[in-house]
Amino acid sequence: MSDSILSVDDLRVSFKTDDGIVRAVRGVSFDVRRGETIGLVGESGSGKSVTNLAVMGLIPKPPGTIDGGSAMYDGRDLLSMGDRELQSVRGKKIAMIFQDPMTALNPLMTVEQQMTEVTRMHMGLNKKEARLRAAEMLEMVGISSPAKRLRDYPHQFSGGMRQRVMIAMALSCEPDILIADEPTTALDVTIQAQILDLLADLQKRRGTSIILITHDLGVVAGVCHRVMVMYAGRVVEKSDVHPLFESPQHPYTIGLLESLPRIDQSKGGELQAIPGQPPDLAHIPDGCSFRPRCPFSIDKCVQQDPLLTEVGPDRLAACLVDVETAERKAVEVES
Amino acid sequence: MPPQVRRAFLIVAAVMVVIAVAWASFFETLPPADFSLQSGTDPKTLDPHRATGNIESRLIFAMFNGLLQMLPEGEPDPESGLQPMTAQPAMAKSYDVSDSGRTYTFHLRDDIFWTDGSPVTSHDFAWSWQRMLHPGTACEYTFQLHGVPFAKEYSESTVKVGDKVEVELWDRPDDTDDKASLQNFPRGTMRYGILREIEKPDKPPLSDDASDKQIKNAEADWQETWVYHIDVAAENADGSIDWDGQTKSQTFVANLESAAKKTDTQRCHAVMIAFGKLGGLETPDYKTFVVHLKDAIPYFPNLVAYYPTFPVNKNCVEEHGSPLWTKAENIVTNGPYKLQERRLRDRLRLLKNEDYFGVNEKGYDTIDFLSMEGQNTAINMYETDQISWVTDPPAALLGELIKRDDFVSAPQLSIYYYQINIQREPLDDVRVRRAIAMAIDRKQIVEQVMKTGQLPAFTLVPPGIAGYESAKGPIFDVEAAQKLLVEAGFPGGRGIPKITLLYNTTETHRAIAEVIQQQLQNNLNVKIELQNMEWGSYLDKRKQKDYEIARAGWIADYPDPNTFLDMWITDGPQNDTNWSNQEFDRLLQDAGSEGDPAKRMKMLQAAEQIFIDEMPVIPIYFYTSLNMIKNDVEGFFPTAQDLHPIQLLQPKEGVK
Amino acid sequence: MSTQIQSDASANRTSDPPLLQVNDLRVYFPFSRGSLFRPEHGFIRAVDGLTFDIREGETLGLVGESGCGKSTTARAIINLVKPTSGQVILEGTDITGLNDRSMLPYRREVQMVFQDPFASLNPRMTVGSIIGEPIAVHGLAKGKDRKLEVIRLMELVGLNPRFLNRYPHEFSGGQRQRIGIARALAVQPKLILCDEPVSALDVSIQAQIINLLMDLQQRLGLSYLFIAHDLSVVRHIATRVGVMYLGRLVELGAAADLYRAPVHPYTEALLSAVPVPDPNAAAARERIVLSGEVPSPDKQYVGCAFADRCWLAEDRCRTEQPSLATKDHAGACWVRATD
Amino acid sequence: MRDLLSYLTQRFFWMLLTLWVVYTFSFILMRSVPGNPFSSERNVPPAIERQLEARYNLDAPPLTQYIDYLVGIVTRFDLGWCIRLEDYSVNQVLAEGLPVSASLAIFAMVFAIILGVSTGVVSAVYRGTYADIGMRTAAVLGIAIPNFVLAGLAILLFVFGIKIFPAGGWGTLRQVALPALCLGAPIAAYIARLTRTGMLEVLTKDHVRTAFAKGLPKRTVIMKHVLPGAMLPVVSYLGPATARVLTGSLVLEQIFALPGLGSHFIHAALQRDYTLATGMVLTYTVILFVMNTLVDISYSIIDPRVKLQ
Repeated sequence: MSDSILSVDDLRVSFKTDDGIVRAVRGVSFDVRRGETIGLVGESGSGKSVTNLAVMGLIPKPPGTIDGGSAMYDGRDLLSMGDRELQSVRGKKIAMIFQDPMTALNPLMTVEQQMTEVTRMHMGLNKKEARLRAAEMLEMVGISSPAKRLRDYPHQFSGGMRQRVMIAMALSCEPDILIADEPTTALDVTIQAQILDLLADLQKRRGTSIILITHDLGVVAGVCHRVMVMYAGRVVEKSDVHPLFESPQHPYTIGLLESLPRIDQSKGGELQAIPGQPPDLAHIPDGCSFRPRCPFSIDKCVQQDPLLTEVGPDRLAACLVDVETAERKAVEVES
Repeated sequence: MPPQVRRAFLIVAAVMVVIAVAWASFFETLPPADFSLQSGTDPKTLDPHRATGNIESRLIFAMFNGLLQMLPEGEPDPESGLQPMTAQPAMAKSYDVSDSGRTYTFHLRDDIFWTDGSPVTSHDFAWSWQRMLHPGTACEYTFQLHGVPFAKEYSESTVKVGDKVEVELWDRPDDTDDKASLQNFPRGTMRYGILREIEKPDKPPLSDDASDKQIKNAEADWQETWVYHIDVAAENADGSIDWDGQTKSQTFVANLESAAKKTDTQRCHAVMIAFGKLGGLETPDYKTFVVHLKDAIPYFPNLVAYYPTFPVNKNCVEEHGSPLWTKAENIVTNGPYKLQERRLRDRLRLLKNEDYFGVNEKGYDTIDFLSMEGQNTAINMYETDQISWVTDPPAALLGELIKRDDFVSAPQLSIYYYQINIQREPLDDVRVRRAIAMAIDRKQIVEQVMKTGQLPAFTLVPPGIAGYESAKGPIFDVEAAQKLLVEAGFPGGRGIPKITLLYNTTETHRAIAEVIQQQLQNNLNVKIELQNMEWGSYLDKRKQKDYEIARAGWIADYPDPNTFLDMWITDGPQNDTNWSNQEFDRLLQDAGSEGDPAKRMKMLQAAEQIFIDEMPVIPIYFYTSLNMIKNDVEGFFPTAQDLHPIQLLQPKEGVK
Repeated sequence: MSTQIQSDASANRTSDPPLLQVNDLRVYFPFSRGSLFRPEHGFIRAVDGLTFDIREGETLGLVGESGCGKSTTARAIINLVKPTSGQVILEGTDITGLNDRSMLPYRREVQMVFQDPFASLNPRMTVGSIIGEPIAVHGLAKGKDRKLEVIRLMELVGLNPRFLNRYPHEFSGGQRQRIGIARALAVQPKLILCDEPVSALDVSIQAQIINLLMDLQQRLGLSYLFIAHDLSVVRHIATRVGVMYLGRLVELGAAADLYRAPVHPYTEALLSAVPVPDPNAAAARERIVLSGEVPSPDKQYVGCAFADRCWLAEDRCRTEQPSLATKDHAGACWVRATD
Repeated sequence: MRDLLSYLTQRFFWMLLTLWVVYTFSFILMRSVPGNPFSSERNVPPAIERQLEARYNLDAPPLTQYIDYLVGIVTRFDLGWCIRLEDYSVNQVLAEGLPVSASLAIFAMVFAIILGVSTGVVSAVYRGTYADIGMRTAAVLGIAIPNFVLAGLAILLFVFGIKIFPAGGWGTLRQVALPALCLGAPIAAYIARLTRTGMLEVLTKDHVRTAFAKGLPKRTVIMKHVLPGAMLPVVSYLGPATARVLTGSLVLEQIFALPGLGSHFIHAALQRDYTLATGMVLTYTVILFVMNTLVDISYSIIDPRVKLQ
């Protein structure tokens, strides 16, 4: 696609563990378009964080290895870049914020030191300019008296404020892409709302593309343009946000939505829980990895591992069953 | 912490480290001395009247000079290689002995000076000897001069009614109402007179459970309240006392709180025998020093060649006080070498005293007495040529070292023995003591444990004293020992309780004790329990006679059998064995006043025979002296007392 | 103060006395900081005058942001922390002052399920002994009976009894939480204090545990104090809901009422901030974004603690502390309270 | 800054209290073990023993001794005369010995820190390589081998093998080098281990991932983001390390014939030199207290979350 800024193709990542090889990401492909927010949803262990760490070249090796695929950014493959080249992309073109702002900032350095080291390196600012820039960024993310707070240490900020600092730091080089890995999970709901608003607002103003990694479908519904649902290291469904919530196509997506208690709906007896446990990534069963928990599964699911297939305009799902009619799809998938 | 502080801290820390390292790299370096030796542990003191021990004596012999000094005379003994040493002229160029052997007249040299330039005179000796004897000096060797009339009474501070006494008034420069000055010299105003009465107030009651120490202190406190009634005599212009002239009655007391105190009682430090005024020591002129003795002491020349009788400089002592006068910047000495610098635990740098009458032109100009604790350190430094004389080679290496030609070993006038508390059963039976002594194979100990040429000891007095033949002690004889045990009622060792053997903790003592434990077990079926203690506790236990068998050792104070024998007289201060024998006491006393040396030696031998027959101690072996000396050093030879006059050492011809 | 009226009011509602009554519970933690010469002493008012009750068979949800004192409340109820003042009345007996021994029978009545199932299970004990331990402590069954009881409990919470001799680390998060629940159930309690029981679990597993808890409640007639920060979950499971802010209850009422028509502005803001998994609904909802963060509980407020962040705050809110009325559904707010 | 001042005052008072307790304790302890300072093989007549005791105030009742001596220390910093080393006052002994011990300790510590930290960092960064394994083995040995054994090996190697260092004595940089190495080596080994573990721990921290994500080069991340955090345990170890250096120097000063305080300590204790022993114990207490205070301050400066309490 012409307006895609990052395209990841068939990314595969595995880790060596005592239990065997854990195949954390098994052929993930997606595009990030300019100015959009793409949501990456999945439970813990679904491979959503690993995907993005791999793109950033932050997979610890060993034990991790990138078994294949590419991540094209600006005509270059991030996965085959050398350290030096990668450093010029990280933080400058693609920035990242993490789940726990308590630990993601260096407790021994002032906010100023941490913020200015990015801009001084990537933008070549001198000390003074970098400080001004940092203050400007703090102001932008809604921290009052920024010049003064620059001299503070992370522990002197509250959780929400720290996440603002992280965002300010990530955005200070005006990156093309911001990867937000569970940015609000550790925060209280009222603070979560503030941060999500802030992200949405910043994106509107600056046009940064955001990859939002989360397990919370509510968050996705609120801020994302497009959504990818991941399960066991694979993307199982990919869609614009509205159609996904209106008519989810993959049984796992359906299960997730139905298992959620809703604040805006009154109590309706039992939740529709997804039975069973997520698979052990070191021992993924043959066929569809969701099959053991799937209410729609058919014989074919045992033998065939479904690939993402078009199920509608700009919609893909990896399922052999037409969930609406609970019949086998007409579209034959090559085995 | 604001970030500026943190940055500043880093800088400050870095600067501090740099300063610290720079400071630590700054050394006050001394140029190397011409000759260095292992001195051993740091000397406790350089005051000849306070010092004890080998390390101190070596230094004092180098820095001070007595009336006489021990120097080599004659050819080395062909058998042992020992170089005979005799007391030869030093500060005194000659001396006369009266026919009775009780008066020694020393003629001092004219060319003898203190390092402050003043001449050494007979008054220096008289004053120094009195200082040495004064209880306040607390010299441990006062007994060496006990032969001089009233010296013993003076040093022990005992007086009785009718004595001619001296009174030191409470007006030393540092005296206060609360506390006596710690400096005994200069002394307060002296009064002399005849003691007429000692008025003792009632003794304050003491609780029954008072400790020894409390009893001792109470006794001493009580004595301070005694009021002395003295007829004070006038002092003549020449310093002599007009004992028979007009007197004035006066009372003195040490503690003014005393109940017996009169209105005109004067406070004094002590009332002691007027030793200085009773003619024991005479100084007819500056260069003549006369010593009167109660009895003839054949070995008296040896005593005045020993360092406790060496003179110290009165001005120096009185000006700086004790112990400050011994500081390198203060000390005034009269020996072949003088102290240039003293660094604690590092070294004493001695400089050749060019004004010394007998200066050895070829001798070393500077000598370092290096303080070092480790035996291995010394040998390491010796091997790397940092020092030239090792005085205490490591026991573990002796087996190797003994084969080398720079290793000098010789029998020494000292003995290693086990002493017995003869009040403990079954050791109260002399047969048991002798049985034990006879069941110990000394040969095995010296050959397998010590390995450095020590001699098995069967008697108390080591060989090597001219004119003396030791008594015969029981030799190693298991059968005879077993027979003795049968006689004593312990056939086959049956009935003998476990006997405890006490020693202070060192590797060698343990090894010896273990061998003996084994031998007694095998030979007599006597069970020994080993008990080791660190030095202080061990001494305490020994002194309180709370032991059964204890290891001990003795080094001759002077080359005469007496030094080994007189410690065992009844109630002698070193006699911790409870052993007492009147015949022995009498023989020693008679020998003390015997003018004929040969007869005297016979009497001493008889005493030793009694001693060894009674066996309150079991001799184990006679020590050997062990030294390593570089081959390029001349003037070093083995001697029985391990004395090596430092002024005789010099580089070999052609060696620089 | 509404304390004594509260208990009267609850007595009016049902003939039976409530299972658990909490009266004016306070838990203050003293702190001292500053220097030797200028010491600062004070209290962290973790729980500051809490009054509520739990009736048999109901679930009282307790919601609020981190640091509001929800967990401390639960811990104070079972005496894991000592209450500074107030009463905890279990079936008519005040258990606050009891020592460990006299507490024992009540420990059986009230059990706790924790947030982090892994941290609360001894890693060196098998599942069987973890579940069997409270049975042994309370002397409920021995030997084979105990084993049978453990097996029954495992089946009850949906664990395969085959796993009896496995260790906690061999289980997934959801299964561990089941073990925790089985352990709580082992002594047949009447009340279970659930402290964030599902917040560490994945979404799909979370639903399983909620279903299990609700199922058990029906079958065993349990009462729950359900503490969570996830308002959606609480809405689903709770009969009544209390909202806490800085150690105080700011609103208490039946779940349906409270979610439909919150009284306290804080509740309102909290509810509006919860994301909804429906883009259309999300777009349609009006979100009240609160400024600032939850202040530290070491400060003592004269007026309403929420006044600083409240868009409705009046002068009175800053000078006088509002109290919780004794109605079925009430909020502690000067502006909204309409009585 | 005011925090720091009040902290220092507070620590100072604590130190005084500790010193008083230490003084009291050592006073009682020393007098309750058998033997007395004047024990020697040759028994001393009572009159002389009493004179000796009077010289050191030992004839006074224990309480008077306790108070008099304490008053002397407090009002005049006068620790009295050594009993066994009688030409010296305790103050003079300290004045002569302390600089030597301090200088040795400084070299040992600086050496230990530089060597320990650098090998620790290298070992952590190149984890799993031969360099790492070699360093870890060396560290284990360094920690396990006692000082005196190490000194023996060092002497064999550097004194008799390649003859670059003298066997003992004091006065030149070359003479201090070997003992400082032996004294510092076990501490260097421990610091290396602490640094390595600290580095590895910090490397797994989220903020390090943040730093990498910011595009910082590895070296910058290691030096700026990992090392300071990894230094925290090292800094806290400096307190115990000082104690270790002090105790270690007891042995090494003896082996290398250094005129430091170390052997005084042993002698004072063994010979019942009450005054010297007390002086030594008090000095060591002060040193340890000061060092621990410095460590606390450093720690709180490095880690802004820590408040001086």
